[in-house]
Amino acid sequence: MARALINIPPKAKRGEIITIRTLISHHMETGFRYTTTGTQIPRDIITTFVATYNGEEIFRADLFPAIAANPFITFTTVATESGTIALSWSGDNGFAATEQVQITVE
Amino acid sequence: MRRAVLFAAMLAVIGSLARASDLPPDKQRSSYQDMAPATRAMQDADTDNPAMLWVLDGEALWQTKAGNAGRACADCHGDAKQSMRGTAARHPAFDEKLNAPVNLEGRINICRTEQQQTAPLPYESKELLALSAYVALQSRGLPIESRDPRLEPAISAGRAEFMRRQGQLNLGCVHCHDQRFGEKLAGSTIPQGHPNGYPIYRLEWQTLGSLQRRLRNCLTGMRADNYPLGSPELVALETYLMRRARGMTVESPAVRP
Amino acid sequence: MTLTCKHDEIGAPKASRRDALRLIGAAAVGSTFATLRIQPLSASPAEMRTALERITDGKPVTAGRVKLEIPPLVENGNTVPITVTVESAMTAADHVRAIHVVTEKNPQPNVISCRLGPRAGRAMVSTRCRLSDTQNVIALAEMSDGSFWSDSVSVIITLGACLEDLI
Amino acid sequence: MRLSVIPLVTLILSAAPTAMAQDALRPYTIDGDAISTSLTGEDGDPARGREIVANRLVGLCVLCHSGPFPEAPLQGTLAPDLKGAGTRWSIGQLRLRMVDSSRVMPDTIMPAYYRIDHLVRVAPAFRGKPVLTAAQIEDVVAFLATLKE
Repeated sequence: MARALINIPPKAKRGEIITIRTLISHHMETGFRYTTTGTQIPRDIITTFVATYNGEEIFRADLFPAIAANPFITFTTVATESGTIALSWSGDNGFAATEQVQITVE
Repeated sequence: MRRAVLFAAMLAVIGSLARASDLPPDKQRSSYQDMAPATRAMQDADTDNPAMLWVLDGEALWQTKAGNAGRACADCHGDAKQSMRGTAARHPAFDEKLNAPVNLEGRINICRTEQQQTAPLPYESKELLALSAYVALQSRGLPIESRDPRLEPAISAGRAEFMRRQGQLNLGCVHCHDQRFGEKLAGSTIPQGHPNGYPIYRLEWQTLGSLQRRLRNCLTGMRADNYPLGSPELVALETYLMRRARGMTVESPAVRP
Repeated sequence: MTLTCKHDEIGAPKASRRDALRLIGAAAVGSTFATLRIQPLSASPAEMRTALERITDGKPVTAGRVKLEIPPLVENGNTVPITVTVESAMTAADHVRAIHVVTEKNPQPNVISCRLGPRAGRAMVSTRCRLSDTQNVIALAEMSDGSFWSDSVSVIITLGACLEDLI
Repeated sequence: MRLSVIPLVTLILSAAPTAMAQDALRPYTIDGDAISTSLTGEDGDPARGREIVANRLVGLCVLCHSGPFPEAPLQGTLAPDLKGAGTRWSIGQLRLRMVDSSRVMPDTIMPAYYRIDHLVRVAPAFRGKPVLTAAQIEDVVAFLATLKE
């Protein structure tokens, strides 16, 4: 179960630059660690984050093991029109999570 | 009845006077005040605080029916925003049946075994952290209380534990957290060690953790034999720490380095 | 402001609780990569250069236009807030195409690579990263004209003094 | 299953041997505020001593003390700066302060590095062992004696 915290203003003026803040629960196991008995712990991270605005990609990030657990990503976009901002995370072991937030642009 | 209350209040006053030499309330300092601005910012905004991911889980668990009784927390307690307001600020609280103080995690587990009729949640499990974070959030901004005179024996026991030297390094909690807070232990500023933000999202852990987990960190650092999670010794230490922190503002779920 | 939450099933096999606690213990020795002391593994500045060259394809990088914000003294290397901003008009003709962050001493130099464009309005990205040691961190911006700009910050990592026992 | 990270890391990180539980502490004699004779009968190695002092997981010194060894970052402020320790104290005085500083300062927070009695609730991994071995203490003492200014 992955939980996400997303902060997007529900309303914005056309042309306004809005900040999108995201936080998702994930342990981001680096793959560089070993248990005390010497067994390597396999990598298990989120590798990709994509944001779309009414279907068009507005931001994308490749994440590496150096991203802290419970990844936090903040970026900006211009509020162009009312609609849906979709955020999706994908990664190792088939991890996939998607969130959609509606925005009203006046 | 009124006399009993008065007597209890007197006991509490006497208790606090007797301990005036420990850490005077006017010297109390939350480690929030010593945190870097970036770490404070993480705690200040709920959408930046990773602990809120656990709160969301806790909020869902609060509504989830469990156990043979098929009851959710909400079935008895209703809206946690009202019913749980102040609960974390006065735990550990005295439990009459057990004749001992019970911390917030213990209280949740008593509800699970007695009311929901299901297994208690293990310490540091995602579920117990989630529920305790959700309940503790309802006390955010309230002052820590420690008034119940029945807690005095545990407070004394916890205080003794706090004061005594132990472990291979032969240190007591008191040496760092009462006598040397603000100094640097290696690169880290020594905090006063208050329980006002638990469960905390600790940057070092990269996860949420309980006060008992944190206490065990210190005991390990002292190279002392550790107390098991949930042990009466750790609950007594928690009870003393709450007395020592009385009046301080609950920050739960806080972010700490 | 909206606050949304959702459940999603992770396909990943769950590590056992004991494993998880071992990790916690290992991490608490000082930093995320503390167990690397046992199995030495870290990127060298040369590996960082290679990572940078892979990003720039050998094109020159100029210091400037990029601002990398990291607290100079970090309280714990396991969760380090970083923000990168780039001076740019962010128009169709002149904008930032990508922002990358790389480190000198982490076991793998790359931290994050972001692709953006004029729709971002501003060239700004924030995240939280892990830094295994006191080291230099470099932010790199790729402009729409193909030029590369950078900023570098030296970060001191405080190590926890008290260790965590395993349960 | 209660493995501790500390002994593991200590074992791996310390070049010098870790004291074994079966090793009885070597006897020593306190003269005034000093132990004049080497615990091992030999002189310590200041270079090895410097490594122990600078290693926060072995000597632990820099957790509390600062000193003129820049290779150890983030030094503590809980205890006196070690700069000039070799001028302030004789080798014998340094040795006693390492072995058991409570002999000269009963309220000190400095652990006794070579004492296994009168300790309470020591973790199993450290029970019956001093913080440093006799040889390590001699190395540290030899290094501290070089800190003349």
